[in-house]
Amino acid sequence: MAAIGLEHYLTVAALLFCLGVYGLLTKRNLVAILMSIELMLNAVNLNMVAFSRFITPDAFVGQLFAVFTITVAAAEVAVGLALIFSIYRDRATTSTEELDWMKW
Amino acid sequence: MDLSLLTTEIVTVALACFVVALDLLMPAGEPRRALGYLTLLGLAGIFVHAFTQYGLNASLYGGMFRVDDYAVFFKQVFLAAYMLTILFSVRTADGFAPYTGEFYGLMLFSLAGMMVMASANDLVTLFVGMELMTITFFVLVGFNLGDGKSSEAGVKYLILGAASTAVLLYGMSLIYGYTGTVVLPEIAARLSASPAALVGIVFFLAGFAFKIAAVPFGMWVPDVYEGAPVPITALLAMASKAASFAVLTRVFLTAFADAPYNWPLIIAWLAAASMIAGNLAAILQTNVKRLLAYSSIAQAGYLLTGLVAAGPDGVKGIIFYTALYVFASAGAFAVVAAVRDETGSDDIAAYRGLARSSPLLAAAMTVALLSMAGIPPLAGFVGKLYLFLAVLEKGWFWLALLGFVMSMVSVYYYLLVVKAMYLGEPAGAPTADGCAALRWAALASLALTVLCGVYPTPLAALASRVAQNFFQ
Amino acid sequence: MLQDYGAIALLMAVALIFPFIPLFVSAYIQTKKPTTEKLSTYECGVDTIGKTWVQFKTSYFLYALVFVVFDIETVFLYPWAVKFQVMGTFAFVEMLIFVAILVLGLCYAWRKGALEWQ
Amino acid sequence: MSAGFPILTTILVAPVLGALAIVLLPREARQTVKYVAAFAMGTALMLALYCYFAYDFVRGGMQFTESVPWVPELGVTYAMGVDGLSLPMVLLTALIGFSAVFSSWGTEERVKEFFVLLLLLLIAGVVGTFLTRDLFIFLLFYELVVIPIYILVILWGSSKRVTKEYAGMKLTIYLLVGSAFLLVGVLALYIQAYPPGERTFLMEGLAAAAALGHLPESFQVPVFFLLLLGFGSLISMWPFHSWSPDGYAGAPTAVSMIHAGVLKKIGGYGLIRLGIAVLPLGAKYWAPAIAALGVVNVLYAAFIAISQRDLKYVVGYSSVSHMGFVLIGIAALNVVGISGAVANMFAHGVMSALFFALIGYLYGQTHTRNMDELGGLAHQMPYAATGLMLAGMASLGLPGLISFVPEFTIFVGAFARFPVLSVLAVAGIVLTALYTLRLLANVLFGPRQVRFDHLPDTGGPALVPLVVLGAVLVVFGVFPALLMKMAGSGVAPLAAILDGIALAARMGGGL
Repeated sequence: MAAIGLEHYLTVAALLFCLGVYGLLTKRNLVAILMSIELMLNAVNLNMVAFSRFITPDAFVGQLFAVFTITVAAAEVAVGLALIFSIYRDRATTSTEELDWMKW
Repeated sequence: MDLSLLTTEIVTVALACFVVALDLLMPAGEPRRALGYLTLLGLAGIFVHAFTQYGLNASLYGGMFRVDDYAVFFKQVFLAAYMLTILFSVRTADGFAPYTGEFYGLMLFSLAGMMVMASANDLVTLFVGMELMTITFFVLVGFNLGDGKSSEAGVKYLILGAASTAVLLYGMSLIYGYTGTVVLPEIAARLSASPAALVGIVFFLAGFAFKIAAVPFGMWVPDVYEGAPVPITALLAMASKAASFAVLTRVFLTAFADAPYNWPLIIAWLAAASMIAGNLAAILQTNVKRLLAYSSIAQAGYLLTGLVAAGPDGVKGIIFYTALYVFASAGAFAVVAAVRDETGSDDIAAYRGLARSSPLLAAAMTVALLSMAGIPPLAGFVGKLYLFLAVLEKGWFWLALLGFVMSMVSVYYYLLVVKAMYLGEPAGAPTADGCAALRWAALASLALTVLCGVYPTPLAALASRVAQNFFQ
Repeated sequence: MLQDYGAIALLMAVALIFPFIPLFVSAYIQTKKPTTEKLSTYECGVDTIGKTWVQFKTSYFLYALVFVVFDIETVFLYPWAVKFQVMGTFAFVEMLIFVAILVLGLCYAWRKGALEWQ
Repeated sequence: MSAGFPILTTILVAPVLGALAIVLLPREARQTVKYVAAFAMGTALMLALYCYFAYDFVRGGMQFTESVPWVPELGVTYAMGVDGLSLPMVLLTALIGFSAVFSSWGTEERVKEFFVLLLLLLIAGVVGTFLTRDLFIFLLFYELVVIPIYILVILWGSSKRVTKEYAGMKLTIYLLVGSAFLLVGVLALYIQAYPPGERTFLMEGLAAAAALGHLPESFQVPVFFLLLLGFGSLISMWPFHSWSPDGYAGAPTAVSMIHAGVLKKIGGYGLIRLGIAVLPLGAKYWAPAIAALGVVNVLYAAFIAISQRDLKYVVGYSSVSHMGFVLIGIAALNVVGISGAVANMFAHGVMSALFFALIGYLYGQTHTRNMDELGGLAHQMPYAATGLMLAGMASLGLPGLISFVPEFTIFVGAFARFPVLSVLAVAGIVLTALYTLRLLANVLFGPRQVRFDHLPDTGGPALVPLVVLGAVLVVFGVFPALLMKMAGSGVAPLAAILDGIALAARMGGGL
């Protein structure tokens, strides 16, 4: 049983990412879908930080990248929730099934 | 560190803040068109100033941000796209009161994002610029609060866009992890055959295939284009696509150029699929916005062929064609905006008899569409000539043949619109004529499209100079 | 090396056990005299009316947005705070500009009435 | 550079100027529009005639040349010039364009737009393809004419068996898709001919490359096939012919005249100019196929024409059938056959234009094109009848009229190479005679029908095409040398190339 190394972090990240993708494809609730996307982004963050720690220990590029990703994710969620609100105002639902005002 | 290299970006952001602030200070009731013209003026100034940046070839922040001819050219393309768009969107923007100011402000922020993309020389900068563009577009697509379709389109764009961003980021993280750097030239130096690198490149390509709306990642395009306000649809079609191509080309020709994978083949497949699917699907459309959406998928396919050629000629083709595509789409969407504003519909039926009510708009639409189809003597023909010459040069015979045949097939659905405009009698609904600014936009697009088709030499010369960027 | 995994195992164990402790404790010390009143859903002594799922006002959402902005700002402030003596005045000015832009945003939200409780 | 007056450019510009003048006219000036159009085309015709008489047949080769670099980095040159190959075509275009203006004198609606499109884009574009020496500009003009044709058809066309929208779209898409293959072939040729830097679109330059041996047979064969697809669909070679009858049926008279008369000929012209002169080996490889398809054209189209009742369809299929002769002449790959083909293109152009002009007139008067509903019109309109007789007799190759000598020449040339096919083709003439005579009999002769008595005979403007084209039919028929001399001098330069491939060719063609 090897010491916890890069590959462990990468594995966790990959699993997290797949989890996100799974949620993205299966969930029918917009909020849940946003959460799945957050999972994917966090998987990326994990990757970044892990790489930064193990590949470039003296440069902080990876962590920097992670910070930007976090920010962007926050912005995306903010905008996303706002849009979901306006959808909700229109048709009192947050289910993707109802997003059919145009040919999907 | 020479901040003056950042002038275009800084001024754009400042202008955005200024417009928003001004909008706050203006009394609520007053019309906001002045803001639009102010924005236009500012952009014109930046456009002129950009000429002074040719030939600098400097970089900032330790090579993270390059100001080379390539970047400058694309910035000017974006600026042209935004100026034309604002020209024909002043009236649409009036409809967004009391959020007119925000409308222009957000447009400017997205423009700033594109400028950063064009100059980005490392993955982080690239990512930040791209997200600035994308997130503002999420808002802008859903900007039409009165229309449920708009917010629906916004949500769809957001979800798919965010997901594609995640995929792209995952690819970036792998590339970074494998090469230990995010700066493109260094990546090129350290990249070698490995599963990690391969997955990274593939994810990267997938993420950007979404942004440029290439099949099979471009399936969001029809809905989003249909739902979004016309000016935003136009910007998505012209500027956003152009920016993504700027990045894609730069990354693949600097970072992945020598990657030990036959990526031109993958891109060739993407291009072929986009050309076929886009054109065939467009034939079935009855809504002009959706029709233009599918045609823009096809256009992405044509542009990708330039990347397949992966050489100075190919880049030149991409650059030249991007500019022409901006000119053409500006005209087409200007007409769409006029018809939308005055008949409230985007169906082909709403275009009946346009030739009678407004010959100029009808002519502009016809020329724009035929230029997209690549009919001489319009600009599109020359553009396709450059693109397909480049791939033929590299021996991609089938791709060029497919490209030409498909563009001739596309004439079919473009002519359906032309037929409606010239053959049909005005059907009851008020016929569009557009406001003065809009007509100017249409006229400008018409003139540019014809001019670049009849005498392409100046633009082509500039393009070939810019295309040398990656190949000294 | 085993400690690495041990740490993770410990963490998980605590995470699992923790929620149960209060349950057990309460279950152990409570006195059981159930009546229908007690078993009914508790709402200030009155029976529940309508859905128990009520919506929050969107005003909360606006506050949340404004909060998120400044929350994220700190993410950038910390690394800067650690390093800014080294980077000198230029970095200081840069950060001031950054904050100024955020303040502009706050003013905007204020002027637009996002902060009034309507 | 051009020595002296740029006469060819003037031929090209005359219609354009006319159209611009028309654009400036007020919408009400319906008559003035027509006079301006007539004047512009008259000028073009005069200049074309001047070229014809001033052309030095002894010297041969490209004359009246002009050239201005246009897109230097691509090697595109605005290069003009005519030789014995293109001169007949230019003359033909001018003749037909001039007559077309008069036969569309009766246009009622959107007069202004009609003549602008007709003159500015259609005629100028067509004449441009024949005037230029630069392949790029050739393609440019060629695709330039397609869209105006579409608009002309859907706006002013007529819907009979198929709607005009369908006809227009079919025609457009056929020609454009054909041109796509053409484009790829041309670009491949352009890339292959010279290394980067010294590339050119000039036809003589490409021919020189072929002579230098830059174009191996392995390259010529597939590329010639692409060109064949493009030009073949243009010259309505079977099986790419089906746009042609529908298109003519849907199109307004003037467009049918120009299309059947001239536009089709771009296909044959291109096959000779580009196919044989630049890709002789490819031509040799495909010649038997072309000849076979040509015979199919002749017989198949003729049989269909026999079964048609609609005048325009009869003439439409007959033009498909006549193009078969041209294809056979080209496929013969010897000077005689090819010069026959060139001459026949000219002859058929004049003849079919006259046919369509008169059919258009009859349709305008009687409002029917069905030959069963017509009859005995010779009583009411002797002039029109004369014109139809001329056109009909010419189309079945009566000696003394324009197309006898060309067709005869073609057979002489073709027999040397494809004896069997030639005999079959000759059989086609019998069928031609069959449907042509039946058409004339049904329409012109038979008992006088009272319901047509009030109809006026061709007169005034409508008489112009009849006189002009009819005169050409007779004059060139009586003095065939006038025509054959041109064609001969045009084909003469090909002799060397043809001899080069003749030997193998003779062995190749035993069908």
